[in-house]
Amino acid sequence: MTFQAVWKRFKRRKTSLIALFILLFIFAVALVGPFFTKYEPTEMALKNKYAPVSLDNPLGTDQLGRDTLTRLIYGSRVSLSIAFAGVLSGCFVGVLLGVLAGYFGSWVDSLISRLIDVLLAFPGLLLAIAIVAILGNGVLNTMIAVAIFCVPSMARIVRGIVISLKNQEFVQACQVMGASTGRILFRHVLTNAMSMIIVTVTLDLGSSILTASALSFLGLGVMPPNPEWGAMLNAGKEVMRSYPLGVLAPGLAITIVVISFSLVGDGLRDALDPRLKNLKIGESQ
Amino acid sequence: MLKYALKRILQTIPMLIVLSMVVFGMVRLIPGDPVKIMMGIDVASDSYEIEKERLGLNGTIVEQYVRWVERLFDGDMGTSIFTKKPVLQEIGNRFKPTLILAVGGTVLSSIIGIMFGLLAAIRHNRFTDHFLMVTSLIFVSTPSFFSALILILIFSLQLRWLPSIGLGSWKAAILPIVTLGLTAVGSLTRTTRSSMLDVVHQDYIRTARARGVPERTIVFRDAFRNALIPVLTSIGLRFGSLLAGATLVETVFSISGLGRFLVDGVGNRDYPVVQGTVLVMAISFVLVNLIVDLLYSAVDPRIKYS
Amino acid sequence: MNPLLEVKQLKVHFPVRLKSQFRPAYVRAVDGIDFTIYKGETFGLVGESGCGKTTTGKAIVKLVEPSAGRIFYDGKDIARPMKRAERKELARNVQFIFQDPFSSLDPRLTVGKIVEEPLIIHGLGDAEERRKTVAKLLTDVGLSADRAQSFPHEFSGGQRQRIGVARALALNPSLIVCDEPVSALDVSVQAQILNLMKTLQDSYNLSYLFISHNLAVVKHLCDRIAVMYLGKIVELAGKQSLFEKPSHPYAEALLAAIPLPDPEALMHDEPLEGDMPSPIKPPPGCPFHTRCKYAFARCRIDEPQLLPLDGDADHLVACHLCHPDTGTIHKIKK
Amino acid sequence: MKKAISMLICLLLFLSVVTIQVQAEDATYRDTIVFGQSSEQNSFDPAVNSSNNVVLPNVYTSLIAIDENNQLIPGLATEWSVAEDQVTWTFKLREGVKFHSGKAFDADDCVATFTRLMDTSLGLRQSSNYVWIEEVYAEDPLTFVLVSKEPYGAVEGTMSHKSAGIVNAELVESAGTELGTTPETIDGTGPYKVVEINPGDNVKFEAFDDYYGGAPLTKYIEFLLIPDQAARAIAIETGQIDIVTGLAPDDVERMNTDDGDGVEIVMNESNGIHLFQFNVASTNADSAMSKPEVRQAISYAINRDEICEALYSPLGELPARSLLSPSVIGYVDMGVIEQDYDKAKELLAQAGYADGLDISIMTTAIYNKGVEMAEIIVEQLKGAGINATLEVVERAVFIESLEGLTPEEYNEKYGWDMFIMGAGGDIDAHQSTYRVFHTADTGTNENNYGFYSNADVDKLLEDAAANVDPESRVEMYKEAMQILIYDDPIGVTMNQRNNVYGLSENVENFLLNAGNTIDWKVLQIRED
Amino acid sequence: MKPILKVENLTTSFQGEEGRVTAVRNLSFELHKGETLAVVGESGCGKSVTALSILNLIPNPPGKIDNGCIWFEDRDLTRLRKRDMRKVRGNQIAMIFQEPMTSLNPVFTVGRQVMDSLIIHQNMTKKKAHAAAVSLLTSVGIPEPELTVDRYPHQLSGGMRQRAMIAMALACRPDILIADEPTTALDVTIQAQILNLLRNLHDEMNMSILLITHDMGVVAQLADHVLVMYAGEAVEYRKSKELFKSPHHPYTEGLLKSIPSLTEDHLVLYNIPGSVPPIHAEIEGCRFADRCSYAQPYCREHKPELEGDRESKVRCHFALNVT
Repeated sequence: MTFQAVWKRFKRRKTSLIALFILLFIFAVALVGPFFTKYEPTEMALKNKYAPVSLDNPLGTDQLGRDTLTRLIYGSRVSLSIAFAGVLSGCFVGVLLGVLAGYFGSWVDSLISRLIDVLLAFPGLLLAIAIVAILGNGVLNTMIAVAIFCVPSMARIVRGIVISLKNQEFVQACQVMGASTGRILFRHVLTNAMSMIIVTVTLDLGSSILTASALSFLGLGVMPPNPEWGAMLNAGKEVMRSYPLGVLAPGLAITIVVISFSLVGDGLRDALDPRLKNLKIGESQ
Repeated sequence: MLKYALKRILQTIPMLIVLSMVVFGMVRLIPGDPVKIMMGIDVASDSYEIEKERLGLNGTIVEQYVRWVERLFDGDMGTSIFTKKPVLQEIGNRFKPTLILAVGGTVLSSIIGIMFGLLAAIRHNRFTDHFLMVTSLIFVSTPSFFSALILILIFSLQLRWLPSIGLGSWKAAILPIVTLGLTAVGSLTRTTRSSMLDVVHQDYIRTARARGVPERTIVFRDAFRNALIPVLTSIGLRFGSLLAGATLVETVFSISGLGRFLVDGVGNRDYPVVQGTVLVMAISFVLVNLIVDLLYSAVDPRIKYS
Repeated sequence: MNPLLEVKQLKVHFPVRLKSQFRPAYVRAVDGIDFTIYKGETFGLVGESGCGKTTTGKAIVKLVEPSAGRIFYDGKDIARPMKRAERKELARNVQFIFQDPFSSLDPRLTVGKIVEEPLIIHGLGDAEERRKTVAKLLTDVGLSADRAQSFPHEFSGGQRQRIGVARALALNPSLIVCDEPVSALDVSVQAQILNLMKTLQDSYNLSYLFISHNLAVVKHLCDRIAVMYLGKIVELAGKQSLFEKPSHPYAEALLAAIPLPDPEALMHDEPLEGDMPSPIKPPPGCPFHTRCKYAFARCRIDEPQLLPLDGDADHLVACHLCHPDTGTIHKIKK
Repeated sequence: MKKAISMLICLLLFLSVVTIQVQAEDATYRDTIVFGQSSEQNSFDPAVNSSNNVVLPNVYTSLIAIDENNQLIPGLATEWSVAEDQVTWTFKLREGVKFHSGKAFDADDCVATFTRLMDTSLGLRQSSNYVWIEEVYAEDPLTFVLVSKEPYGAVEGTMSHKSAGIVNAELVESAGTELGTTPETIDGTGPYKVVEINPGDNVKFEAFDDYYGGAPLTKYIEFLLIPDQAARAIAIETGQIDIVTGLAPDDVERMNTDDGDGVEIVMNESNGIHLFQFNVASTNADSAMSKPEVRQAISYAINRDEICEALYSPLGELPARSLLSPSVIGYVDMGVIEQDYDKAKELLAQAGYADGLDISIMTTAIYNKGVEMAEIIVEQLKGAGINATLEVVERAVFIESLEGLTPEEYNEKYGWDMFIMGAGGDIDAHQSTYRVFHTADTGTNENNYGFYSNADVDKLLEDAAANVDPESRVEMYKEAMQILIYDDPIGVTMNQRNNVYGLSENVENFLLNAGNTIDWKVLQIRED
Repeated sequence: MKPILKVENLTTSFQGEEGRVTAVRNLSFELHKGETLAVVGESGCGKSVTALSILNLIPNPPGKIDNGCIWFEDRDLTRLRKRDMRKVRGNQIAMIFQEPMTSLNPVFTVGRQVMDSLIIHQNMTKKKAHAAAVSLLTSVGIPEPELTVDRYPHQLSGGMRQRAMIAMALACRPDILIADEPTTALDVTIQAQILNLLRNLHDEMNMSILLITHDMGVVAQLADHVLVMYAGEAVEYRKSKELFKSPHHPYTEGLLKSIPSLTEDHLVLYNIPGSVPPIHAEIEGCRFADRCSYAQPYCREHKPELEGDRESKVRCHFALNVT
């Protein structure tokens, strides 16, 4: 299927289209925003704490007079890079495991499937907490937690697809032709599983942002003064009555990004392969 | 039926064994000497060996594991470094609030989710459908710790209707359960809706229509019963997320539950506590899914007999 | 005539895990069959769903592992585990045409790529040569060569099946296993494909193993035919002999059950009763005795052997009725 | 519309408050007071408990008590004196005192209590405060004698400490290490007895009617654990709890200005300060921290007024004027160092860091606004050309880092140049200084957290400890402070902390001393 | 004789990705009491849509009956209120489907599904309906009906399931039975059983059967009249015996000739060249012209109508075998 065809189908869902633009906007802000901000994320103006919304401080300032918009923009870098790095690496491992289990079957499948089962026995956030418990906090460890959090569900989904693809006659046709396993896997199985993988990655990005911010909120993930959204929310909570925007801004930022990822994921699913259904979202909570 | 139940229960045993191995391995994954970590701040160095034996950390890995499992069966999960009390006893004290939250959240989200999903499916592609789907998407995408704060601001502080801390009365349970429940509404709505849409396009629904069965009966009897099967799975999985998600709610609402115990344990580097809590939570999750599996056979006759 | 493919005592058993049992049970999909395909002939394998005909075909191209038995291609045993080079060697000689023209083509590749793929795998020719080969193959199966850039979903079912045939022909094999190649097609298109296959057989010097449930199609295309029931061959004969003188009660009933497209020739016989037993627990003795109206005591305990009918080595039947005095009572395994 | 509804609700609430006020003429009192706490008691064993001073004095009383004016007053001992030898202290015990269990209190209980504390092999957390005791014995059932190894200036202060709470001698025998874990193993002479402990949630107390100071006025007290600061504020404002500690400055400010909320703020000076201590043994930047000039420069680069104004003004907290609190015996006002970037730069240049200096600062959220404070410090240091990186750690890491590491271990594992710390300590200057400022015998940071070592300070602290003359002791501590704060700084003093309580306006007789001890006996809450 | 069912100018279309697609165009036919009418054609010709249109079971959206009337007992089924339509379904007009596995609700027992129509349409008590179900199952040749009545569909074999479907359809002794490819999913021997059963039941109950199938063999075995459809249109309507003997429409002829014969040998099978035009293609002239070996330029420009007498109609400018 060509890109144009996918795009044509994707465009039809207006909500997904809007969500895509929101995400692109946020990516752009995360990428180049820091070059345009008036302040540094840690720059304080103690005399100017709890400044109301103004031109100078479009979202006001926090309890140390730091510009919330600036922090939000820098925070988008942290939150998004945790989500992307974590999900992409986790999904890579997940896809690998899923393909191995699904394609080779027998004891490889049994082994990997048991591993997946065990990982799935830890509900999302619990797994992330357990991993952070072992590794300690910090941006890198949060990424690793997010990555491991993505592995089992991705592996299970991919395993299912691979098994069903393996029984498809076009894959069997390749076997009859004497094609090598690598060729079958990469040229036929993975390319056909790709749309599902892309959709899962998109939806996982949303839930990973939730998970990472939940960890930070619990004080187990990213620590202040790093302006990660969950950490900002945690810090803002203490002064939320004096400065509600300190909670509202990161809270809404998380919500909007997660919703957008969900909608884009839905849109992609419809556009890439209308037959795929019932993908789950928001696993982490 | 009983035989099937027994078999399913037996089948979870290997799962539990592997699970226990993973949890056991957790402490070994921690960089550094677990004994030193566990001994904490104020234990003299000469008691190192004694402590090592007390923690069951002498001998080979296999011996250690066997001993650990033996102690588990005796109800010994070790002693908390921080509170100096048996972990199992501490978990016992904190299990109830978390269970109330998780069960309450599951029940609430199931009721709302199934209702939303049914309604959305019936009104497929109409305003109600879109509205409900967007609403449930917002529910699932809003971090529970964020919505909890908002709910507290509105219902506790502004309106003074409901308490914002603890789980002491049924009134106090409302906000935490609602917060937690809402996070699961989204996925249950989706599952119910897509499962219903799936089912109503099945041939047997056409057959029922061809028999002249009233539409209402078709939706609520013929279709719903079939649609319930994936929904049940989803509820089982949701229970797990709620169990873990209760951590966030417990933190915001100052509830002394398992989740906060776990987070405190992580913060205090109280590894016996982390180990025990994770194990208990994971086992509860596995058991709930076992119950869900058994419930299947009540809904889907294909499972009972095949 | 030279035997091209010899199947000897082939068995394929699949483990299945039943929810109510811990130990896996086995589906005896193919349970000890023998047949030979000669060069240039079309050998038919007929039977109802679940009789093991497709599994037999897949075992020959190594899509399933045989549990026991031998398969000789050109005198070499191909049932044993193989190295990749041997596998490729086999692929150049034996190809497969699938039943479902929709799922047998990778939806993400162009038709040209699909037909070219076997050539790439086997390193045949450079890009330009391959392009030419593909064009010729497409023309040979009755498609326009300039459609190589189209995707499978742009074709009708019959055209897709032609693409499948072209792919199978790409390596210039001697034997093609055709697994129900026309059962998913409409009658008018089915006729096109059957004619095509006949034409190609001559021009490419092919032998076919033709698997089908449709006796009329088999009769049209095949030289010799084996009738399978519950993993076993119950009758094997030349086309004429089988259709004129079906000797196994199952073959007889199968033939009688086909509704003829002729209102004057209504079915009058009582149809065969009951269903085929489960291949997980096949009945002892003759597999057909549960439905056979002629069954007698011996049929329930003693399994009949596939033996020549009235001394005709080309017409084999496995039925006690046909061989009342042969064989000994086999001990029944508990 | 929505606004109208909430206005209406507010009006109704107001009316109900008014009616209550009217009824309150002849007040009736509730039988339970709920107290919202920020952290849990780690033990109900006085020898182990290291949590706040609020809860334990409710259960146990010591030989000497402290009143709300910070004066030492008779507790379980009615009078006490030191003999000529300056080491033998005799305590006359109060008659007719009973433990919660009903057992009568006598000198044997005192002996058992202190014998236990003196025994370092038991690994009791508070034992280090009692190593100066030579022996204890009961002269008669109502006379308890304590002999110190050398003359010791802080005997009275120590005897008033919560860790000196007297435990039942019989229970010491029978409970052993279990002491203080369950209501059955808790037996004191305080006004309230423990009836229920729900770890992580709450502790319930019931009035002890035979309390020697008279029966408490309120029947039950419940300590409710609310770890979250914002949640505590909301809980007191919505009337879910009656008394609360550990409020955030912002909440205090609002409660102080907002009169309709029904919350009163009570605060007094506590005996604690915040400081950022130096890791003198740091090997960063050519061991810059070992140079007094560098440390002085850092101290001069910080604007304490600005920090206190920005963070603590609602709590009424001002820059600390010493390393001790004014309430501590031995306190001298040492003034506040004003920010002076020029001086700081000059000092840095002297030390060879004219081009700037990179340091790392550790902080943790367990101190009220500890993270924010460090964040501001980082910004302020920039003005003196010091580039600081901040590391915020969890409570556990903070505690682990103080576990008795050698300088080498510490620098390898953590490598912080400055870290947040609390100081100011206990009732007597000795307890607040010697353990933490004197050169450590062990060479580790078990007590002397920043590996600080100054021979003059050591000498002064030793002399002051052995001196029982209050006047000359104060002089010695003043001299020590001059070195510790100005000449060879041990750290950067920050704010003098206050105890801050939020009270429901129905609470009466809330009496508090600087040691953060509440007079529980008289506390009452009106019915509303 | 008045037909029991009369379809007039039925046009049904679906909303597809590329726009509206007309599946059935202007279809008219009559079904008489006691008659078996077969609607044959290849996949996509609109035969199943016709069957579903009669009972108004076209999924809407995307499908919709655009035009036409379906007369049954002087009522136009396309204009019936939903409630009245429900009273017809399963009661006067019943239907059986191709896939007995998927057409039965997996979570209810066979008996319960058989009883359903009895309870709905005849207000039977559960007990009476249960007894009726058992006798129905007996009448369709299900062994051990007392036990089977309490079994679930997945516990039955394909043939038994189709029998159960038939029992369900016949529960209220309908006037018309619509059988949509009733044997396609079954093996030959089972198909023979079901055909036999249908024939016997038809004789017994004297109902009208509308048989939808693509299998000319099945048509020959059961039908009195045949309606051949091609690309959404009826192209020929004849008595079964006549049609097989001398088809009038070139398509019918081609269809019959392309079936491999069991009784004769051919070296080469006759085949209709090309393939069915895409369903959304608008064709000016005869829709079969492109594949027709008799086609003239005239055929491509002028659309033929379905013409002829009551017993025999054909849509061809140059009908074959017409004397």
